[in-house]
Amino acid sequence: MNPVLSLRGISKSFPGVKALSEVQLDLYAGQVTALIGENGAGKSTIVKVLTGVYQPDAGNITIDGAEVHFPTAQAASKAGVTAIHQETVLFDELTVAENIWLGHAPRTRFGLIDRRAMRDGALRLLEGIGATLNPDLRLRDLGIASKHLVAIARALSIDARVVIMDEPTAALSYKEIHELYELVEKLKAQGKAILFISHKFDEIFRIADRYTVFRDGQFVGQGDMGDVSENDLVQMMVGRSVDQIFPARHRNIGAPVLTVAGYSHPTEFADIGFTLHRGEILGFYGLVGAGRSEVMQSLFGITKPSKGATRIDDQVRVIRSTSEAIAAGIVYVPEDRGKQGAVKGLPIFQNVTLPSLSRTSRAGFLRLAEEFKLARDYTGRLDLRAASLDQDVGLLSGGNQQKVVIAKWLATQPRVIILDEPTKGIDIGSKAAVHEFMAELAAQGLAVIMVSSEIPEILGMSDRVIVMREGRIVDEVAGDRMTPETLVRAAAGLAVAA
Amino acid sequence: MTPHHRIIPDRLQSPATRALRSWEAILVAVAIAVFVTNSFASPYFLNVWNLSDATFNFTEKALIAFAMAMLIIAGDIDLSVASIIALSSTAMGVAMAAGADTPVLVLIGIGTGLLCGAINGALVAGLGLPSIVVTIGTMSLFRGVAYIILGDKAFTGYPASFKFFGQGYVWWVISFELALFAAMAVVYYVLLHRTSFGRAVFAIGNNATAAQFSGIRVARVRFILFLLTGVMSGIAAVCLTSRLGSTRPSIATGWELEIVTMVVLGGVSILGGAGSVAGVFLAALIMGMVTFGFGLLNVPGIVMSIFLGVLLIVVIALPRLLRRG
Amino acid sequence: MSLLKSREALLALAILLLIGVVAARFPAFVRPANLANVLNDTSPLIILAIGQMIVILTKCIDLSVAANLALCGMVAALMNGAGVPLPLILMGVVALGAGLGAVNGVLVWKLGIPSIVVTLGTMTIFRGTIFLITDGKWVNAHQMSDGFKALPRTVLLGLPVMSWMAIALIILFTVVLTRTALGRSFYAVGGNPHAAVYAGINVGRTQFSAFVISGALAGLAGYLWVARYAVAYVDIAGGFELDVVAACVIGGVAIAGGAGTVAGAVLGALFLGVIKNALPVVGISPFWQMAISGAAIVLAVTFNATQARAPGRIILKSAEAR
Amino acid sequence: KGAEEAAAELGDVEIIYTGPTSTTAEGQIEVINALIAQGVNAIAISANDPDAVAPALQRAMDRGITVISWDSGVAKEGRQLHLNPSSSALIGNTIIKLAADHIDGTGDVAILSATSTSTNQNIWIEEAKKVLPNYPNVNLVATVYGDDLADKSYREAQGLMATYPNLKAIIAPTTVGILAASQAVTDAGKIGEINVTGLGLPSEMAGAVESGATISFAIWNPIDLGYAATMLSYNLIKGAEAAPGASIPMGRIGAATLDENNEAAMSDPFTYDKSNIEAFKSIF
Ligand SMILES: Nc1ncnc2c1ncn2[C@@H]1O[C@H](COP(=O)(O)OP(=O)(O)OP(=O)(O)O)[C@@H](O)[C@H]1O
Ligand SMILES: Nc1ncnc2c1ncn2[C@@H]1O[C@H](COP(=O)(O)OP(=O)(O)OP(=O)(O)O)[C@@H](O)[C@H]1O
Ligand SMILES: [Mg+2]
Ligand SMILES: [Mg+2]
Repeated sequence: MNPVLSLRGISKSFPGVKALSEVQLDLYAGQVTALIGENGAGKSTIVKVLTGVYQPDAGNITIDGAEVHFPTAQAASKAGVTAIHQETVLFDELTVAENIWLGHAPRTRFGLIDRRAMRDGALRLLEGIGATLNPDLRLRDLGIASKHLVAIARALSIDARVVIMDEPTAALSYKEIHELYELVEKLKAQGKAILFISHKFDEIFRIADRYTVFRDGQFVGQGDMGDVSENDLVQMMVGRSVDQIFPARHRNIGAPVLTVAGYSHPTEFADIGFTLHRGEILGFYGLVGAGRSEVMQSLFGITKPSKGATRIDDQVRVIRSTSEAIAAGIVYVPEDRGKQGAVKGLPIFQNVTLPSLSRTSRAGFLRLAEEFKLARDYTGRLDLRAASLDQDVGLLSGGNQQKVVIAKWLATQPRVIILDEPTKGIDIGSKAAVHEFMAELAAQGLAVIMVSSEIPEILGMSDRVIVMREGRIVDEVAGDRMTPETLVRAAAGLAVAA
Repeated sequence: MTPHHRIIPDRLQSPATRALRSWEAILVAVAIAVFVTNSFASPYFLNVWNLSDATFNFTEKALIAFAMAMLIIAGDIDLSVASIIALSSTAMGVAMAAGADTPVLVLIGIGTGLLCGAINGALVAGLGLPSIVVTIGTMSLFRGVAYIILGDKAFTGYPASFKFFGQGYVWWVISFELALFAAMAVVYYVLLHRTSFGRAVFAIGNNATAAQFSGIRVARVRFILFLLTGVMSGIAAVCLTSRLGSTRPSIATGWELEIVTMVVLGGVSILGGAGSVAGVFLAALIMGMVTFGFGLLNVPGIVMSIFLGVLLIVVIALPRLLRRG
Repeated sequence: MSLLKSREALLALAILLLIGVVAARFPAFVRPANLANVLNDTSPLIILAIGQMIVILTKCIDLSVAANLALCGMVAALMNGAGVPLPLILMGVVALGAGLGAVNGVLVWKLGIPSIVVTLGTMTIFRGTIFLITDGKWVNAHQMSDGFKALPRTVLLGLPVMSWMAIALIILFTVVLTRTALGRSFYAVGGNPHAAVYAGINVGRTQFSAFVISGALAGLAGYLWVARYAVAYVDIAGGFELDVVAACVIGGVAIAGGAGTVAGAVLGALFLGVIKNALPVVGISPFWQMAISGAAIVLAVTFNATQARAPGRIILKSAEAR
Repeated sequence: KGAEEAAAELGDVEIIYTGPTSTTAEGQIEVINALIAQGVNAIAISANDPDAVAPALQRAMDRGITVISWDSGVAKEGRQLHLNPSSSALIGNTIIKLAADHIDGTGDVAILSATSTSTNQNIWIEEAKKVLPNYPNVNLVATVYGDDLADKSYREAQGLMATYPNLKAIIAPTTVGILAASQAVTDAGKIGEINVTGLGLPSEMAGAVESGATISFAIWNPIDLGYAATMLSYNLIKGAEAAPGASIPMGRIGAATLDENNEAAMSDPFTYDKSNIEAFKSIF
């Protein structure tokens, strides 16, 4: 059988990064090909090359043996390639229907956009993926999961032979994920060639027929799913076998540091209460959208709670701003690194000292030598990889940016560190480093809160786990009860198993 | 834990190399070129008194440009500055008519600027409105109030001691305005590049959300920046009023755009996050010398403004053209 | 939601209220003839506001519109002086305006210079060019042919042609913006330029088109202006660009791009037009006009911002509903 | 043009004619500074703002430069003498008379001025108001400002017509204003109902006079004004003293006699109407 679409020798560089280096990829009709690789392996980049968003530096794309070029996204969709991108690339001010049809809207006889056809088409597509959404709603009024469904409908609105899905399940709930699986089966039955990108092995083994592995922008191998084991794939991804991922913890839990009681917000969360101790890692689990980030950001002074109190070392503290939180010793490593974490455009050392300026300056006047010293100390401890400390943070890879953000907080010498999805978007190597570092911090007596949606990570790292659902704490799990089943049932609102 | 850390060097380029490759280096070259051209083009150019007179062309605008640069670096803009001058000047006129003395006049001028800055700051930093729109509004509002107060009248007859700010000399050919300009250049250099406040300004301009997440009081910094442009406009109003010896609601019309031009020419990114006081200082000198040079050649003002328009676009476009080779 | 939709309706209400207040003191103000007059008088502002709105939709701003208008107006007057027939003049100024807009557009598109910097520069260049081609001289009424001056003021079905042109452009651009691919791409580019690339829309080229449209409209307005006031000189419509931006802001066009309607921009222009025309009638000193329009801008932007404020995430709702 | 004529006549005079970027006082000061720097012998200025330019001109005088103002004057301390194009009183009287004559001395009239800061306009309006009692049935209802902007003046004229339905005449002592007002009256279809008059240049007013929107208007000879200003400057440089009562020659026009404010008037305004406009419209 000949591939519908195949890529040969594709290279793509960005300033400072070689994202793809002579990679190849084949997609077959009626088959799902999984593309696997660590974060930053170049998966999304190949998607963008395939959809005309990026132009490759070298290499060629052939469809049915004929070479094609995609100078724009429109050219790619005309050639029958459509994609659900990793990021939701939609328009808040336009309606659902307009978002689905933008760029290829049905026309009336006069060449004007046919709004009725657009609306009907949108309804049909949404129905097809099991979504009940009003096509006239403006996108800004939708939640993140609904937006993702719109993105899927948009991809399907193009009558394509090749369908690409870049981590399509990341933002979806359990039920929606299953509907997506059904959809993939349907598309497969229609003979479409599907490229499926995911980090979740269970998912890959469930729906993929073939696999292709990338590592550091290079093609590593491909083959039939039936011929490989999970461990084989991991080995191909990282170039070595990974057996013991989580560090052994030396548990040494001390006195309570942070006590939260009756913490509430008008719309986001209600009645949050817990105690955090010295040397403890407290996990927060929940489905995406359960409101964990919101609680943490509120503890960090970003949003104001409507009710409730926090005590630090038995002292009631009202935290109204991030600077007050930092002064109280609470720091927060945000989930959205690019937007909330790193200040791209500023050099590494200035990022590190940003919250510590009062210590590195005298009477408001900066002392550069002190700044460099502080930055050197903490980035060194985290084993940062960078050319120099006055390099722009924006030029670093995601994992190294995360290290800068963590260094920034450690430099303030906090008592409580909140890590929100600390390993999201980080490759397995860096992930282990972050885990080890967390364990070390706890051992030094810091109190750590870790928000994570990854069950292995939560179970592997936490001393105790709090489960949230729809803005409320639904369970607290410790000791023997710390099993995947307990967490999943609690997070999904199912009856607690005995 | 980790066996050996790689040592990351502090810098790859020495500060001197960096300075040589900077935007300011280009501006210095342009400034020298303009100076030399002018010296050849007009026999009257190289005369200390003439040069001293010429500085009045830009000192008041440059005072505001320093504060505006910080504001633009932080990602905001204030188009109401010229109107603040008009309102401050009018307020001083009212006070003078009521018999106030020079120190009181100065206080009132600066105080009015502060108040206007506070209004802008409250609307932008407090309510979170876009600064460009807010200040287009207050631009009409502030000057409008000046018109309501003054109408077709003018205030004249400022006390003799008040003349010092716009017509007085500190030492030999160094006018008060020139000295103030130089002093403010130093003050703003230190404020922007040598204090944690300045650092916060850069952080906000590059990523306000991340700055807030790093414990910077973003709203407060932005508010203070509006106060600063307000105060500098107030100070400029004192100088200008003193120099003109009178107040009309129409004074300083159109200055806001000249000031923004000066700031952008100085290498401040209009999108925020980058820029330097040295650049603005040099841009002020260049614009002053160009204006004066053309003036000596009796080139009509409007031709001069074409030149500045072209200069603005070319200076911004050139590096972009070169970069793409 | 319904409130958001009725932003234009609220503005229309505010305008009616304003007219009502004026009419209470000066009934003559609401005579159809006078209202038609206000509309006619506001036509150039309306035409420019439509163009500016499109530019702002794409996350840009065009500060050179007034200078473009002045230059095109002057060229129209000079062409007329040279005996060029009127239809050719009309095509000429629209093309010239579009060309000047294209200069802005190219600088924004190809060099990626922020539009505020580009148009700040071209506004002085365009105006300076008028001086260069005329040496600062005026073109006066008697130097213009009667046909040239007559077109905008010829009355058709009770309204002068200038008003009809504005009305036609309102309709044309409402259709363009709501019912054509280009129109929707203006919204897409301003709303989320990053995502627009994924939808196959060339952001720079769309911004370029916006500048060309804004320029062409300024060119047409240039002819109308000069023909109507029967005079052309360097400084005509000086500072008018700010009125145009103000009209858009009052009309609820988001300065950050991606949101706004033709109706809003037109109503914003009418709001300013009514104030301008009402003040002399009501006998309020014209010195109040500036402060009033300034206050209107500040109020409008405050109002629009509080309306548009993101509702915040509602996580608890489903839990409560149970 | 007049200045060049004078220069040619005098032989040893070079004229620099220049203007600022915009019509603001600050712009004019920049020009003054440039002129001082070039060490000119005399500056003859028509001021945008009488007070604001005074300090700069004082500095010019300190550096030995002869400074006179003409047309739109400068505050007394900022110049040696001021040359009015014509006696202010006479202009004030003329514009009222022109308005009154064509409405049979009865009815509402309004004034459309230039900017609220133009000295000359304001003086003429003052003078016009002084002679109003001589026309008991002429009722001055409003003074508005068009800022010498065509559109604003036009709108102000429209406003006047809307506000005062019985308006019989609009007086605009400024070229932009009178043109805009004639246009507004023409567009409103009120030719014959409302007479526009004031000060304007024949070349610009020819159309309005022909259409009948303006029956007659006045102006002095601007060529003579430039000529006279140049002559006065020249004579001051050559040693003539500017003091109250002094008489300084102005070449072919005669001599200027200074009043107690060191002001002089050139000549009487001349009235133009259908009968003579053709002859003058090609001259100025
Ligand atoms: N626009 C860009 N500019 C600079 N570098 C980029 C750009 N896009 C991607 N990169 C870099 O290219 C590399 C490959 O990125 P890519 O997004 O393709 O990874 P990925 O495999 O999709 O990772 P993930 O699993 O996190 O989605 C990374 O090092 C990334 O930082
Ligand atoms: N309606 C929305 N519009 C825009 N962004 C949203 C929306 N809902 C969620 N997000 C963003 O998506 C991201 C992940 O979802 P969210 O934060 O809701 O999950 P959570 O319960 O807070 O915790 P976590 O993601 O850590 O499980 C967050 O960065 C959040 O800001
Ligand atoms: Mg990816
Ligand atoms: Mg979250």
